[in-house]
Amino acid sequence: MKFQIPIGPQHPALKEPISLRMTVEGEIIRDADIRLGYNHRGVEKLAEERNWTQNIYLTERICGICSHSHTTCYVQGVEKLMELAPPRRGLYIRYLVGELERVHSHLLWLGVAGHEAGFDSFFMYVWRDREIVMDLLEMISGNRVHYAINAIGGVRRDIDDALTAKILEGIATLKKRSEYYLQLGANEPSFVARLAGVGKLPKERAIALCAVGPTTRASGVAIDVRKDDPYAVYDELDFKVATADTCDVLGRVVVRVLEVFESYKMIEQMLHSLPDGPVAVKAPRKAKPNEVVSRYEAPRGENIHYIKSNGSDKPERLKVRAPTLGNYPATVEMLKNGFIADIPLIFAAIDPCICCAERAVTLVNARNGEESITSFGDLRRRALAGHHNAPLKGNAVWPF
Amino acid sequence: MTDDELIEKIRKDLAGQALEVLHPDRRRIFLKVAPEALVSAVRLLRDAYGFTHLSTISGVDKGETFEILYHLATTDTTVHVRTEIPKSHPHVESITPIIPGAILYERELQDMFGLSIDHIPDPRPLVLPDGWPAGNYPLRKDWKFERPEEIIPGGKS
Amino acid sequence: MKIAAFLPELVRHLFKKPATVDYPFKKLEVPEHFRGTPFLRPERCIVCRACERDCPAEAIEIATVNEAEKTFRMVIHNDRCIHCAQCVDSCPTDPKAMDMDILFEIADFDRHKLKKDWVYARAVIKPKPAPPKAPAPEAAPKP
Amino acid sequence: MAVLRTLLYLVVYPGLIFLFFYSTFCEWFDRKVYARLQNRMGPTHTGKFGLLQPIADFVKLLAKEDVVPEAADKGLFTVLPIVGLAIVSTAALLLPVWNFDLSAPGMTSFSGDIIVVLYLLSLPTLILFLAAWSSTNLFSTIGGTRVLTMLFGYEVPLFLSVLSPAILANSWRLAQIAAFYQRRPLLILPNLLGFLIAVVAVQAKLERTPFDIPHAETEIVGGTFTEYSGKKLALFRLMMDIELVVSSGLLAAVFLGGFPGGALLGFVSFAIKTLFVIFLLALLRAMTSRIRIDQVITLAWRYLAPLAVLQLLIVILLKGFLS
Repeated sequence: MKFQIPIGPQHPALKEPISLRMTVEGEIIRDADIRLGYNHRGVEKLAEERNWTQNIYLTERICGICSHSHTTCYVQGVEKLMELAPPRRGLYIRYLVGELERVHSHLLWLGVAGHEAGFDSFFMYVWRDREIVMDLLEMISGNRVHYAINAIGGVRRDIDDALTAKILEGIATLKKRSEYYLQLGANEPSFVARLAGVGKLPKERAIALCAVGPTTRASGVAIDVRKDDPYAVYDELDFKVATADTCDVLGRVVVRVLEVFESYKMIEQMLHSLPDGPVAVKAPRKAKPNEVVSRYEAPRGENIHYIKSNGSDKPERLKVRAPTLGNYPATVEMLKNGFIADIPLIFAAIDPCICCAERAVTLVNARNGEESITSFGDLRRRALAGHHNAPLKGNAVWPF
Repeated sequence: MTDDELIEKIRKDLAGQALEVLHPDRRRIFLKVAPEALVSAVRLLRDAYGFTHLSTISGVDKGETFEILYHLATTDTTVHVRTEIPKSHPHVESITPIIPGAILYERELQDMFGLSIDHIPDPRPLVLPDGWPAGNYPLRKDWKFERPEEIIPGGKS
Repeated sequence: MKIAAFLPELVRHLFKKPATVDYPFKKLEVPEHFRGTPFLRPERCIVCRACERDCPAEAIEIATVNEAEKTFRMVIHNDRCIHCAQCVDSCPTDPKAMDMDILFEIADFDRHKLKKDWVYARAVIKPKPAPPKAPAPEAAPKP
Repeated sequence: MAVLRTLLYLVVYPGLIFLFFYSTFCEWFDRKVYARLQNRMGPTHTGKFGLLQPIADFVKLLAKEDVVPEAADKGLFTVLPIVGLAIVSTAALLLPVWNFDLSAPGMTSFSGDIIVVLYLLSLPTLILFLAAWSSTNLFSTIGGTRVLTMLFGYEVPLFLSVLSPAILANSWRLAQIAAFYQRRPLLILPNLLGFLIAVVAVQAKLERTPFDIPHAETEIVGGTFTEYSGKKLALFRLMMDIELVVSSGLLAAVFLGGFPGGALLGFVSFAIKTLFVIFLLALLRAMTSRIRIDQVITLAWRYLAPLAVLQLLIVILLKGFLS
């Protein structure tokens, strides 16, 4: 018997609204479809109406986890448009925050993977240790999530020696803990049984479907913008691109944990060779008409911004492609012929950060399976009517 | 292969088709082709130079025309294939048969600019809601969003 | 692969102090430069409106109360504020008229109570001995 | 007098009132241990050490709106939580905690009560399946089929492993089995393997990690309970809590030598032994990740069932050796 199960727009496995339609046969998924549009905020249109400075904070709010990657991608593009050269120290701090963000994002993901697999203890421990890096980011920037440390022409805050020592100390602890989690993740039988061989994405399909980030790297394709298109400080740093060739969720876990180790290495390198000098230069308010493509390796993969200026203090066009969108076609491929039980794991394995969409609700009539779409306004009206017609709560009978 | 060598080769291979080749920065090559030559140009880039990775497709409303940029990348460099189509006849051929990963970007382009991608395998709307009124294309410059007046009990100030 | 790989770690933590904090009763300290809520020092504000112009969330509103007496009213809508502190960066005065404190528990049932407003006369900065370089163009009020 | 005594037995101890409070205490204990194993606090503020938290949750659920899906079989949907609660409470009465006489079988302690308890413990699974099926929700339906699929996995190892100590004690009566092991405590040791198998199987019966597959929230939302709300959900949760007490009580009675010493001392040993079993269950819950339904069946039939048979073999050989 074939039937469709709707995962989303509201579902405990999804932290943000997206709709996955699964056609299943028993416990096996035969077909998958992704519907977006539940969360569309019109960022690109909005950006055309704000000035260059305001847009930093707008792009920051594209994503709550990789907030720094969007601003960095935007800011390094705008700096090219304005022909600014940020001071070395500013750049080092900017990419230091970028790597710390990668650590926090990957640890967050590792915990979520544990949670999706029902391994809540693992999730609790990983997130407890993730607090170390969150606290470091808070000390550097003054905030835990939206660091707002980027400014056009550099960064907004400097770090001193005491903070440097604290970061090094935190990284040393995290290194130890990450090693433990790598050991644990590879040794706990029930966890490995859930991850190994799940969500296969062969190398040629990963390339054809233009997947990005750890998803592709776990299929043995070594693409990493930091290596391929080394921006700012990355050609001065010594790091490896972590890959795995198992093409499954376990491979994605391994790639991410290995990347965390590379990030620790890079953070130490950056802190040890932190140049002196100012952290920012003053930026003009306007940019000459030009266009620029800015690429950044976000924790989830390649982030690309296309920015076009028209000589005013506002961009003519800002095109944002967040890495998750690039991974959706590959996700559909991975879900096919998997188990229902693996949906959250496979979907979580691309580390989804759903930042494109809107409001509509699908009602499925349980008796005849008819689907109807209700708009938000209509739902609201229904809710209000239901509320008005409902008996007064004060008269409700207390159950005992 | 350095950028200059690549540009040289592209110029030779796309002799009649490359309308303009710009090289503003390291690893950034902007190539302009006519809309008819788009598919063959992308196919050539994929097959001859290994540009298998499509980063995204950007659309820009330039008043009378739409400009579409296909951001292609290899591990060495990036090529941004640009084409311009008139607003009066906004049709462009789908590149999904060549690069399957392009499907979502093409659907997004259809939604946001109201151009039609010919022979796209899956033309359903992607990012706009189901009840979205037809003929509204948010990223066109003539589409203005009127922000509904914010109702805060007691007013804004 | 080994059975019960997690066991030693779990049992080790059984009698350890919890890592979580009993939040509403005990609080963690925020770091020194934490970005809390913005506030204005009205005696220093020269009404250049740089903060109003650069605020990404349109949370700052400056209205003229009396043109002749040069009195103004600034409202910070904390219900819109995204706590980015761009207003502090944009503020050209030295010391800054806009600043951030470390308050973060500002939630309320009524968004009106989140507003803060100041009615004040415009400050006049005395010309400094060395002419300021950067802030000068910023200080010019926007038409 | 006998009537009063029976009434006391049914309602106060070890009947409904005791069960209610003890099962909420066990839930608190389980939650607290689970939280402490994860370096968290667990329930803290409701009552001393958060002891009243499960009761507060129960009361809160009772006060919540009760929604019955339009397409559901309303009668069945409503009656199932009550029937389920009744079944597990009945099973609890059969535990040899108080008021049993070894020589004279009575209403609550008779030859074969171990089988009756096991069957009464199987029924909640069917109740859950019916509840899932009658709510017509897609996620519930999947949850329901998973409940039944899992039943075929853990039931056989559980029965085999629980019955082997009974065979050694040569009795089908819980009180007598317990008395046998109280007399010869060393004979508890040969049943250790069976005890471990039974703990794993009970974990599966109670649908706790790694076997929380029927209501795996990240996969199928609430699974069996997706459509349940308010009072009905409260009753179901209470049912699961009491099932936890009964199953751990059963394991304690069969494997750990029962609860000797009359009302007071018996209660103390009951508490200690059940809490020990619940601690093991909590540890197992903290230690593992949820496995897939096919992996449950593989685990049960490839490892648990053969090991249970091995345990049976050991017991039979031992019995021959002893006699």
